[in-house]
Amino acid sequence: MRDGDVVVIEGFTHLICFAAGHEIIRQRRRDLTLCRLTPDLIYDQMIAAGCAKKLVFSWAGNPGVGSLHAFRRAVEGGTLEIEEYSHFGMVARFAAGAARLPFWTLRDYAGTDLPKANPRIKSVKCPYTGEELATVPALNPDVTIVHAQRADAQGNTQIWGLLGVQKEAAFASDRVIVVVEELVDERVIRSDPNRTLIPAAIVDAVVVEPWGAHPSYAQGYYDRDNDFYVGWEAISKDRAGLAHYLDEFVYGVGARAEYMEKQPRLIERLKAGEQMSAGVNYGF
Amino acid sequence: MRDGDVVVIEGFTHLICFAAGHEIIRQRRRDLTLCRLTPDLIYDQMIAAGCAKKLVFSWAGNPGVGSLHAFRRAVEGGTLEIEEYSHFGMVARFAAGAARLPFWTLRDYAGTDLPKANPRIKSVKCPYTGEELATVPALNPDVTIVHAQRADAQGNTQIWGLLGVQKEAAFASDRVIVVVEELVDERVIRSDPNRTLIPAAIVDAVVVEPWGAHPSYAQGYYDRDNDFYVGWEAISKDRAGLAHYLDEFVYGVGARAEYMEKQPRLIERLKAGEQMSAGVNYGF
Amino acid sequence: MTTVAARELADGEVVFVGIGLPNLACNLARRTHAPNLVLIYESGAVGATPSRLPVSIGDPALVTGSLMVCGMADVFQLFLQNGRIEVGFLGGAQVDRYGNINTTVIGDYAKPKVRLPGSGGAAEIALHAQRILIVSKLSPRAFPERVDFVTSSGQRVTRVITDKGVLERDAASGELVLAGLYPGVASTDVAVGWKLRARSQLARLEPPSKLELQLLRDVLDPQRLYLKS
Amino acid sequence: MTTVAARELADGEVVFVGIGLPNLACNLARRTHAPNLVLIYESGAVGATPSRLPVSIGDPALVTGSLMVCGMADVFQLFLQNGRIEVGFLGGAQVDRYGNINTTVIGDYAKPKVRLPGSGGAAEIALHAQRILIVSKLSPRAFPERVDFVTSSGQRVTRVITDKGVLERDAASGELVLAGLYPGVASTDVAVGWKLRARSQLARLEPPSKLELQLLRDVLDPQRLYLKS
Repeated sequence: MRDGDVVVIEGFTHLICFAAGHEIIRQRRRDLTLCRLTPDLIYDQMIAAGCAKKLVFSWAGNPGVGSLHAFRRAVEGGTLEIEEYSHFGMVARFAAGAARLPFWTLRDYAGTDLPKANPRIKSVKCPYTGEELATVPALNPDVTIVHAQRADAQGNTQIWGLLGVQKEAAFASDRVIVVVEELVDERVIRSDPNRTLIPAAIVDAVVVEPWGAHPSYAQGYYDRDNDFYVGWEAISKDRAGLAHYLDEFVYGVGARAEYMEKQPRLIERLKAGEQMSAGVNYGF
Repeated sequence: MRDGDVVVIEGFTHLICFAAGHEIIRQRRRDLTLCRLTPDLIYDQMIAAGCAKKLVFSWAGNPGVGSLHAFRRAVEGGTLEIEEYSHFGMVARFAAGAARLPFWTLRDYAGTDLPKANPRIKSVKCPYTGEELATVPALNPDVTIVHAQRADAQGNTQIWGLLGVQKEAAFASDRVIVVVEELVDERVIRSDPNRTLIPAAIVDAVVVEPWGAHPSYAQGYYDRDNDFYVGWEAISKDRAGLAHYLDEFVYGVGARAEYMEKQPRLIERLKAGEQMSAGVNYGF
Repeated sequence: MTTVAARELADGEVVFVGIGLPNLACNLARRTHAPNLVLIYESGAVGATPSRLPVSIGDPALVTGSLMVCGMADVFQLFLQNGRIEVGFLGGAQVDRYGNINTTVIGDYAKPKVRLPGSGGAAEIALHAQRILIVSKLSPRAFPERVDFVTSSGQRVTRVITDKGVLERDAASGELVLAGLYPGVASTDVAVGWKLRARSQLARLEPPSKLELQLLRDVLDPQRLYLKS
Repeated sequence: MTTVAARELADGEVVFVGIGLPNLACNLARRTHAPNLVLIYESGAVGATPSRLPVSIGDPALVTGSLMVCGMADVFQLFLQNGRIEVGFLGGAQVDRYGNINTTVIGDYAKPKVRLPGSGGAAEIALHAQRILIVSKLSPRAFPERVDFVTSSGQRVTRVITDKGVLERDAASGELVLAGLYPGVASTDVAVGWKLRARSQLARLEPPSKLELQLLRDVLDPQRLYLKS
């Protein structure tokens, strides 16, 4: 990760890699272009910490709670550049990036002000029907960080539950870092190859960081920390509160293990129950 | 299914619904436009039986063996209309159909004669870079038949092993028929929702037909009948041999159960061994 | 509002569900007159039967025991753009005379007075769901003549369910008109930012039944996450 | 041919594998000098370690125990068009002076003398794999000056492995030239449909080693499905 990089930490509600975001804050990276459908608390923290020059996004709120206050202060104060799409537009940008096409076609934006706000939303004429369709440009990040439930040492990565755009973001990216709850033997991966979302061939590094997605969640490992999301409203509402949070829980800890030690009741409160899938037979 | 319909029976080597093809032959459907990446023996049989007016495809051979002789006789004799793409072109046609876009964009065909042979392969100019990219038109079949390992009574369908373009073909189609090896309780589907490829919301009918994909295969249920594929070379080489095969194994049987009864050793020869997947936890 | 929204849904329909009241309304409908409603969440969960009230659209309880979970490219391309969604729920900070919704900014886009979250999936839901239901509290400020920014188009809006009554989109003029009132509310109580016309016959919206109230309070939202009254 | 093809592969490379000799060659390379070769099949199987020699590109043995199985849209968009494939193997009924391949028709397209299977994935493999290896038996008929139909372009062809010797694509002229011979084969034995030029220094292709032969005959193809001699 370098200053000025285009960085993606994806995950739709599920598997948002807060551990990586905190490490980027601690390394005091600057001038990053941060891209995500939903900036969520992680980018709110990175914006507050001064890592971001620009934000590319489609929905910037605290789901079910309210605002991302660092984001709002930066935009309303004119200190953060933004490039804004709808969810489908962002998904399409990642799809184009993953397929290494320069653009993606979608039926969208008729009658809205989004193309006026973002001139990168253009259109193309169908060579068969003549109709005009919306386009968005490919998004090819320098680095994408994907949090996942499990991977083998080579980086063959399996995810279940909500998949977001993790696969597309990884294939669109120049460098890919996978952060997992659990490192497993290659045999576990090979026992269920349809579950593999990201192959080792595109992965540059594998990091094992249990609970690395807290306060978001990892299906089968731990629940979403809804209390923390609700609490963020008060923490982030003023600069001082947010700075205090970063001091204590980001700058103040060396690594994820310390972050967990500071919150000893998290595990008991959020650890997942068991609801195992029915197996399938891969024999022939 | 009606005479003149655009019909897709998909499945790449895996899960090719011969049971449905045979039923269409028995119902003496005519003037069908048959679409598949690999026509395989199933469309060779349907062409021989006179069901097809036109074939839309990308690779028409008997894999590892040789020719599809009924197909060759029809094309070399000028009695079958063809529309030909590459595999990627066919995949892209289904992708466009599934997304209900009129076309799909791909980087392909530069320096080849395929666009000359098929004027429906066109191009579009990227609104960002100005470069010319290839396009193919959407494929939206009237009927798609998907063979699958299991579904519930509503049609929520799970497939593992090779996935081909089954999902795209189903979503692209006006009507969808799912044929399964096994009808399972909704609870089995709900125990592993990431395994569901086709939702009940797009399925018009569910048919239970064990061994319905023979001589192709169903991962976890039975192996591919490679001997049959090798034997097809001799059966199909002349019209009489092929007609004899259809008389005995298609017209001569009322339904799939009779087809299986005629070949009592199939099950013992091809029944799958057991290699179960590791389960995953969906708890929270 | 929740019960009126629930009654808008017909059994067997495929609904794109938002979080909050729309989710409550859908689950109420499933337990009363529409047991075969198919709920699809933007996050990729299809046919969810959550064992607790989901706090976010990506709640793990929407995944466990659902019928299908797919990536978001499939949600937007194969379900939404494909035309498989019959009903979409939207809300917004501003709704205008023609049903256009603003969830982007109050004030100028380049220099916003208040920066709102933005579109999310709202732009495309509004274009691709076969009909759009808006759920929003009614006030002149929230219902201006024109929104500051059109995040999603009003073309497919059929009804707007508010805390005072229900508005409909008039097919001829394209504008929202008053169509029904809750018991005890008069037409004159319904003030918006333009001269609101009313249907000649106003529907009387039935209050929640005993069963509906019991389901909402005891089963669906016992912790009163969304039901404030 | 198989051993020569195997030796073309470097350890760790990502290879798009066809059925038949290319598959044998890849599995031989994996068991000798390139244990970390990543094999990707058009059918969607990634990192397969088949327990039997696959008869078709979609053999169930390619799935069981593989590292990943994905749909074909992902194979073509995310792997191939994305540029993740380093080596692609192709074969064909005709290969011409510039490495163009024909697997579509002999004769005129509209009135074919012989109708061949068509492109399959060959058109796009030839454009997107970083380098293309052709494996084909050599004869003047199979190597005409110009193919009847260009199914896949010769632009990225680097080497053509035949039963007589190896041809390379000359960077300057773009045409195939003779680069190496098997022991006991003379340049004059190599006849194609055009005046074939030869490198000034011809490589002497080493015959299969004892280990290679043993692996091929006893482990990889004991039933002689592909090894005829």
